[in-house]
Amino acid sequence: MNSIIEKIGDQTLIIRLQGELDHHTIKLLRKEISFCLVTQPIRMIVWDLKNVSFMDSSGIGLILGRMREMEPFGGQTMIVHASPTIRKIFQYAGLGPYIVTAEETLKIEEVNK
Amino acid sequence: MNSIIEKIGDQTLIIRLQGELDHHTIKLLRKEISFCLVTQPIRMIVWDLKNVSFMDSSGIGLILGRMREMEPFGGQTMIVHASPTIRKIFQYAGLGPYIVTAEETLKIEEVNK
Amino acid sequence: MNNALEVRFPALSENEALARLIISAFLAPIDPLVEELAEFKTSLSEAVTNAIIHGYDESEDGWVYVTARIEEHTVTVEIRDEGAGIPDIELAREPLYSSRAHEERSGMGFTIMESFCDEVTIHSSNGLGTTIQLIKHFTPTASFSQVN
Amino acid sequence: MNNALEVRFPALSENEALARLIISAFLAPIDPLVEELAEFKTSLSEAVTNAIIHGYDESEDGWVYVTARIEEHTVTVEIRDEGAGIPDIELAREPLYSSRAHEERSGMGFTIMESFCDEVTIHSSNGLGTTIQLIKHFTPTASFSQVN
Ligand SMILES: Nc1ncnc2c1ncn2[C@@H]1O[C@H](COP(=O)(O)OP(=O)(O)O)[C@@H](O)[C@H]1O
Ligand SMILES: Nc1ncnc2c1ncn2[C@@H]1O[C@H](COP(=O)(O)OP(=O)(O)O)[C@@H](O)[C@H]1O
Repeated sequence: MNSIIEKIGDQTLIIRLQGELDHHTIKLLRKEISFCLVTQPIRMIVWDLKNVSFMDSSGIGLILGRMREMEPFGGQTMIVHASPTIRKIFQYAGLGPYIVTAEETLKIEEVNK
Repeated sequence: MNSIIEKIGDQTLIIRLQGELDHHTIKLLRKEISFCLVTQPIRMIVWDLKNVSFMDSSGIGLILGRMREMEPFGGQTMIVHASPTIRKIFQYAGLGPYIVTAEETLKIEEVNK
Repeated sequence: MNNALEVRFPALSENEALARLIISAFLAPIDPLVEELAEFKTSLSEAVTNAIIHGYDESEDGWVYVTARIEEHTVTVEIRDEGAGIPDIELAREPLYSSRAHEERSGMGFTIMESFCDEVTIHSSNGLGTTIQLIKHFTPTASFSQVN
Repeated sequence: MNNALEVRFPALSENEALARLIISAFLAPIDPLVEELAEFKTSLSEAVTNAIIHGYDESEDGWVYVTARIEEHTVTVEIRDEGAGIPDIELAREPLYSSRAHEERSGMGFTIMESFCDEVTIHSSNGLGTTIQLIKHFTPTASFSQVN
């Protein structure tokens, strides 16, 4: 798993997750992202799951944990390219509202061009 | 495993083996090839292993068995595109002389064009 | 298609991925639908992770036992540990409840297993360990029916 | 990198491929060289196939046991059956000897194991079963050393 953390402007992180996300593979990743959040005034995280082949509830913990860390600054969360199974997992955990659909993602990508 | 048995002219079979060759996957294949040998005057079999991802000693049994079936007609055997590991297996079993190297295979393919 | 498999491995978090790979290989012959396989792998991953973290606190002296059975298109998998046990099963089943919320466990493991499987049974006794049984009826696919 | 895995499955010929897949998944973390992995998988396949055919005559009531251990870059795998046993081990080891030549077994199984592994040990007793131990020292690769 070699996820890519990209910074857009001052306040936005795009995190392109890679491979299988479970309790084991998330350990290192969590530290890396938390470090960014502590050292920089991040107000928005976009989680891009396009290259995620597997995710269990450890992924929910990762995202909820970062939402909590951004809370003091009113940070926002967006989840894009979640597979059908992963979308269900987010929905069970109440993260449904943060999932951005394919059409919405397309529009955002066009704006960013 | 969906191996392809191709007939060239009256007397030659090109057998393009596919996938993993073990005791389990060879069972059906053996019947099919033996049927060709019994019903037709085959004098040459070319075993093409380009798409074989695995082979154990069951593969030796398959080839030796067909050599035996062709013996009455003085049938010939050629093995092409064997991986390094598979080449070793054939050599241990004394089938080294039937392995055709990459350069030889190229020449044969050119003649057949 | 009937088959069975019994596996055990030490409580190392690396083995969460190994368990998923083994079960995927075991289920390949029934040619499961992509989404049904993904859901079942997720359920297995939850139970195996729980055994490793909650059961054994990631001590590699502990063994995690996984047994799997295919009967036609019904798959039964049991995940067992000889670890801490679950003191209150009712509470454990509640969505968002986790005894390790401070470690960013989400408390969604059992909810996911129950949503993605047809049956989930929990047996546990304090200090002796936990057994989770997952049952899922897979949709017979075209190539599956061909073979049978 | 140390890890262990114990597996058992019924003596069905479909499970020859399953055993190879499981061992490949188990060895993935040491990032073996392609050819060393291919050679080890072949050796395992020989021993598992022998247990299924010679040990149990493909009766699915029999269980084949595979245990595997990684210690640094040394891999030890044991393949065990509780089947027929080998009456004459000396003879069995001989290249081209097979008690089932009529079924197109080539008699090269043990020769292949001995060529592809660093150590091969055979224990067998008539009517009680057979255990084959395979040991191979894998070449540490770049990405393996990184992790360690
Ligand atoms: N194998 C187990 N051994 C001991 N306790 C367990 C086990 N599995 C689950 N539990 C308990 O049940 C709780 C809920 O489990 P779960 O819904 O998977 O959430 P999570 O793993 O995110 O904490 C856990 O927090 C833990 O206290
Ligand atoms: N697990 C086993 N149980 C009983 N007999 C065995 C077992 N493994 C090997 N043998 C005996 O040893 C012989 C040689 O084995 P091998 O070299 O693998 O050749 P092959 O499997 O092609 O017959 C077999 O023919 C069989 O008689």
